[in-house]
Amino acid sequence: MTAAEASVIPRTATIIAVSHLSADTALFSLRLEGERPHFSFVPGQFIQLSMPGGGEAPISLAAAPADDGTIELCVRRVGRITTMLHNSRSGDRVGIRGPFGNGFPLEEMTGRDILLIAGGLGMAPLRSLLHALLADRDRYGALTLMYGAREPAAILFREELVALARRTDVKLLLTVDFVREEQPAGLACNIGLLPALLAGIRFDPTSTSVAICGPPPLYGCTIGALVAAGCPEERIYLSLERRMKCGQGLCCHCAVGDLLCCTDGPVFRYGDIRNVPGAL
Amino acid sequence: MKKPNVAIAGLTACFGCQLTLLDCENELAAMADRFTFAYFPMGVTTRTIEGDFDAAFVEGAVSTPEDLEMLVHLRSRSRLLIALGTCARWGGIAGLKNNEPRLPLAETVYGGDAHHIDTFNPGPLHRFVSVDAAIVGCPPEKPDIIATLAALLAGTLPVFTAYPVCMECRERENLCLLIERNKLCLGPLIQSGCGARCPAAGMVCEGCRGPAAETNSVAQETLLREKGFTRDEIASRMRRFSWEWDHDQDH
Amino acid sequence: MAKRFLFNALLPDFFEALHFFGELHAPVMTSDGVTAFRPALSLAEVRLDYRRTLIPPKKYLLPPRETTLDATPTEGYRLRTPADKEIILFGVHPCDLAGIDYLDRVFLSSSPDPWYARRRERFTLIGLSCEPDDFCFCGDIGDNHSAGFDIFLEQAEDGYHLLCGTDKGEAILASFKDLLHERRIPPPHKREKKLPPSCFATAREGEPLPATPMWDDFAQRCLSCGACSACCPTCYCFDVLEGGTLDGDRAERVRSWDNCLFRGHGEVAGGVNFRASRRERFQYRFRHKFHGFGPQRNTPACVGCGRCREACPVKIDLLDIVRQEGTHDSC
Amino acid sequence: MTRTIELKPLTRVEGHGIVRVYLDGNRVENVELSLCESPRLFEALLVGKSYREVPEIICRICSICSTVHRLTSLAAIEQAFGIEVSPATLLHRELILNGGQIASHALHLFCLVLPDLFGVAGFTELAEVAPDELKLGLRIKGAGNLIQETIGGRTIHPVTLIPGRMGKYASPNALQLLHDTLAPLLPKAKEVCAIFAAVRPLSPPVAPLSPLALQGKNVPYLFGDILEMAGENSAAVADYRKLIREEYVSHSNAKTCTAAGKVVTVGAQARLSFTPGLSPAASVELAAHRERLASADIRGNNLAQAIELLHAIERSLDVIALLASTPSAPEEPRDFVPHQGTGTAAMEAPRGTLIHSYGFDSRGICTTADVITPTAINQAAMERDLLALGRGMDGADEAELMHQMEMLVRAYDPCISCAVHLVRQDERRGE
Ligand SMILES: Cc1cc2nc3c(=O)[nH]c(=O)nc-3n(C[C@H](O)[C@H](O)[C@H](O)COP(=O)(O)OP(=O)(O)OC[C@H]3O[C@@H](n4cnc5c(N)ncnc54)[C@H](O)[C@@H]3O)c2cc1C
Ligand code: SF4
Ligand code: SF4
Ligand code: SF4
Repeated sequence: MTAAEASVIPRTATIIAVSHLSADTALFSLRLEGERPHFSFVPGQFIQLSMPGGGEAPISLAAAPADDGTIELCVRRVGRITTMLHNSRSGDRVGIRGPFGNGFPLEEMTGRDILLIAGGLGMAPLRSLLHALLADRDRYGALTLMYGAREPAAILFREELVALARRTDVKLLLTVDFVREEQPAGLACNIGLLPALLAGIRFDPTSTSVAICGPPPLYGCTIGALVAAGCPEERIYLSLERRMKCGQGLCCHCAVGDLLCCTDGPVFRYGDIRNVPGAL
Repeated sequence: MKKPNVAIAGLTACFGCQLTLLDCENELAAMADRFTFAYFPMGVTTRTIEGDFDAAFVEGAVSTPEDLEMLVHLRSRSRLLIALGTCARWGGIAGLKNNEPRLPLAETVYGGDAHHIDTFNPGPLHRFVSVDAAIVGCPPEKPDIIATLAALLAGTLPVFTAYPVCMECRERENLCLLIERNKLCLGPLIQSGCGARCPAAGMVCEGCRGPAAETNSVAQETLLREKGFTRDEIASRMRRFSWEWDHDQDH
Repeated sequence: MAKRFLFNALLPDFFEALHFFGELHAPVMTSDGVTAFRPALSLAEVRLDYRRTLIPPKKYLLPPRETTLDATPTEGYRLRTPADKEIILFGVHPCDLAGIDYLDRVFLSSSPDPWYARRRERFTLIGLSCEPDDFCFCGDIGDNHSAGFDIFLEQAEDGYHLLCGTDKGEAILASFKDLLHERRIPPPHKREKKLPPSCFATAREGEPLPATPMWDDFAQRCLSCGACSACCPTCYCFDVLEGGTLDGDRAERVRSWDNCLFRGHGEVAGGVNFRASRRERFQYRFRHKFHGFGPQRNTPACVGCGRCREACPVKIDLLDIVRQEGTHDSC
Repeated sequence: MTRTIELKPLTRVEGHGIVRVYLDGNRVENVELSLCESPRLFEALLVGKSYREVPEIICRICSICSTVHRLTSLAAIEQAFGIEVSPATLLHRELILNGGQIASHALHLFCLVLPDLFGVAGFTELAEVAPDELKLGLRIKGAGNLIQETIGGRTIHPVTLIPGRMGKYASPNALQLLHDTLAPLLPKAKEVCAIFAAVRPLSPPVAPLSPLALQGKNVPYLFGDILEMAGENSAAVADYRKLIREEYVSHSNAKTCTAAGKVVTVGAQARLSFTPGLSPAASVELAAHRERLASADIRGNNLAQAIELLHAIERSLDVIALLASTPSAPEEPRDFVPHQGTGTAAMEAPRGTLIHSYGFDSRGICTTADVITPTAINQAAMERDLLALGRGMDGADEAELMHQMEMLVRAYDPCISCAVHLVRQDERRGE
């Protein structure tokens, strides 16, 4: 099989574990079949997940690359393919193509303070970045994770967040839009939107790199505050969602200006897309 | 693999949608093998609706109390309810005079006996119950029925292209009857999936698959008016199979 | 001097002999009265003086609908290899050659698309010079005249000058020695330019889109019928659909033509649409056609064949925007 | 004490029907056949529509008979406007009519009736107990559908059948394909006759038919302009109202019909009881079974259908050959101006005589529409036979009684969805 063919034919992967994170979101661990199960990628990259008989959906890699080739996907049930995945069990087989996209520029982040801003499912690609940063913790300065969810029950990766909150070398700030029930034990949580949270923290804008991922409205309201605070536009990284079919820059559904989200992105420097109408 | 239990039933209809299923001559054996047709009066002698269904395919519009009773009955027993055909999805041919009251229409046909007949203006299924998926067409295309059954086996529902008939018509390199012959072709407004069957046979699209996901009916009407068709003619054609036109201008 | 001239009287023999090299297709008139590339047995069927076909030759390389992958529970996904068929396409005009050249750049780049590549390898292009009509404007789009053919027939009064673009073309011509004669090849004549020269300037510099009320006018009139992109030699955007089979075990993945003017083109799960209005979709199309995306950025894709203007039921012409820009600039 | 048992719904028939049997003790007192299809008011839908729209709308009255409905409506429209169509158009129409006949008869015999012969519930089980027979039936049915698809542009609700001409004429390649599909089926169709000739009803006989069918001079089988009743009371199609009377009965949404005051039967068996000009092979079969068909009650109908199936295949092959030998230069659309008038036409649908009658105003807008369908004509006979069967099976096991009743109804090959219609009131008053 040529390299070009390999990039269009999904490889078979087996679901080895499923853990439910919230009412509609679950973490799926997959292992690739075959002789070279190792799967290397950069945090922020995504794969095309195939459900046989259903089709493909782009899904972010939600953990750092693992030596045994295990892949983690954090998927919300929203439509056909994601429902088929949610209906699958350990041992079922799916297809994987990729990795695709550029991912976060870890080199550029080295030595700098890092601010991660995740809204809702935006936690998926940022978790992968977070894992990579923690694995090489010494190479980066202050590390802050700001994470907003709709309500306490929708907070993903609770146990990991509890562990994170105990660490002294990471600052964790959580917020929820509203509260309906008891707050989950062990997690201090604000109530309100992420921009409000942002206004309350102190950071050195010139030495900080920011990575943001979340629903479309999140970008507008956080970026304004960051730029106003003095963050350089080329140090703000955004992971964008677009409709995608091929993942390889052919199907032409995902252009952002004259950039293609699947190959030139999905991670963009704010400075590169600031003037593109409809980018954010 | 467990055989899915399906029901196939007709309401106010011509039975063409069910017949299309029986016209899948090459696939019928596979269907019989893969599915349990637990209720399918047209094809199998089963008189009672028993147990639950994985999917119920319902053909036809709702126009009598009995139709409604049957529909609610099937809905409450089926995990998925699938509208089979244009009557079920859009109201279809029987509703083409839904702008007129029912009783005088019935009187045209049944005269003084019309009051015996319990009937109301035919409406699509989704007016009465929730519908999970639809196969359109008057009659539907065999591949759409087969794709839906296949999707059920794969544990999902099918996706059909959402664009209008013109796209398929161009792909087939038909002569455009609207542009080249100034005929009243509804292709630009109508849900594709038939392979532009009628233009390929030299006939205009009469709209049997109902509105496409996105239509610009205002622009189409303007165009047809420019070509000399009257408002009435256009309305009569557009309402032959559906009343649910979205006249919003999206821009 | 090479023997590269074919007298009119020998054209039928030339055509006949091309059958040896593969399945011969050419522009013919269908029973509906549409000009289309179809298999042609003899030159008598071929419309040598045709203006343009309804659908460009891209249909041979990127069919409207093709099964790309098959899946089974045991073997996973498998490539469905296109049929092993050599196709000779006779009578391709320069604009269509340029269209194929553009598609080659998209699909045969660093990571070639296997289905396109396989078909392209088995595709021989025999170009034919043409006379422009009111709809076409290839003279404005650049010098595409020498791109992408294996053999090109430049019409002269009493026959055709044969140009050769590839080794494949040379090999074919080598077997036609007896039919050809010597004649000095005149320089190719230039197409007249119909648009103001500055029209494509913005395209090349990646500037923002022109502000004009035409966007709204187009958005209001467009029927979203898809004709413009189905007929465009350089529109290639596609949708991917997958379905199971009745035996319940296999699945097939299909890719089919899509159109950026369709509402669903920019829609993602949950109802978010990145190009919710028709106006935004027009601008997307304009960007793709005249500015280019990704690796094709700053390369206008339009080859000036004039199809989209002819195929549009409401006579929308994106070029109007370019034209207007031209007059603006020149003021 | 009286009680009622019901067959609800009638299964393996087209449309919604119910048989209600009123019993006094074990004695069958009365039987009602209720064609309870939801009324779609087709005649009312047509009023106010242009003559161009009429065939496109009316064919949706019924799927199995959509082709013949469309053809009959064309004939009525053409009669109203005095349009003559070309021989090529007539041949195309005859071919597609035969295609419809093949598909309908094959569907009925193999998917709806055959399960009874094997004692199973439907085609799903046939696939297990009689796969070869089912396969054969489906192959024949597919061939009939291929004719409809090729000539009509679609199997159900064909699109190319329009007033004055064909929307599209069959290409030589298409005709060749049809020939190649049908030719091998000729010997198979003889086997079909044998299958259904071997079937003898197990229940007591009911009344012999009093047949009604369309006849005409120099017209192909299934066409005609005279409504013929054995020996007596024939009427020109245009005078159908003088012969056929409809009456509303409260238990059914279709009106029952009588012809010249008699309960009549239409359909395959009725057609064969006259002297039909069948194709050679079908004539041989008919000769072999003539006596039996003449003396049988309606349960001879399935054999008659099998013979007609053979005829339809053979005749289709002839028509295909005729079409192939006449180069079909595309015909110019014939110019005609719609004008005020009425037109009435009849054709033989698979299940019997079908009549369409329309009135148009000077712009060609439909002002009156009337459709009489074979199943509506047969309704009275069906009810009569059901009662006779019930009486004849006095004391029989209830389940068996109902089973035999359903088979009896099925023998008529009823098509309930198109049966439900009625006549325009004002026209009735005018009589
Ligand atoms: C780079 C990237 C990374 C993503 N990462 C994640 C993730 O980690 N976890 C997660 O839950 N979701 C992620 N998404 C979103 C995810 O792709 C969609 O939720 C998913 O495609 C929905 O598919 P569906 O069939 O379930 O939904 P449906 O609504 O049924 O989809 C219908 C159709 O829309 C198409 N479609 C819908 N949304 C998208 C989309 N965003 N992109 C392309 N096609 C789409 C599907 O292909 C399908 O054909 C990501 C999207 C992108 C672009
Ligand atoms: S959609 Fe058409 S084919 Fe189906 S029942 Fe209705 S009228 Fe008949
Ligand atoms: S003939 Fe009708 S369907 Fe075909 S392209 Fe023209 S308008 Fe569209
Ligand atoms: S072309 Fe139009 S009328 Fe014909 S089948 Fe398709 S949607 Fe129906």
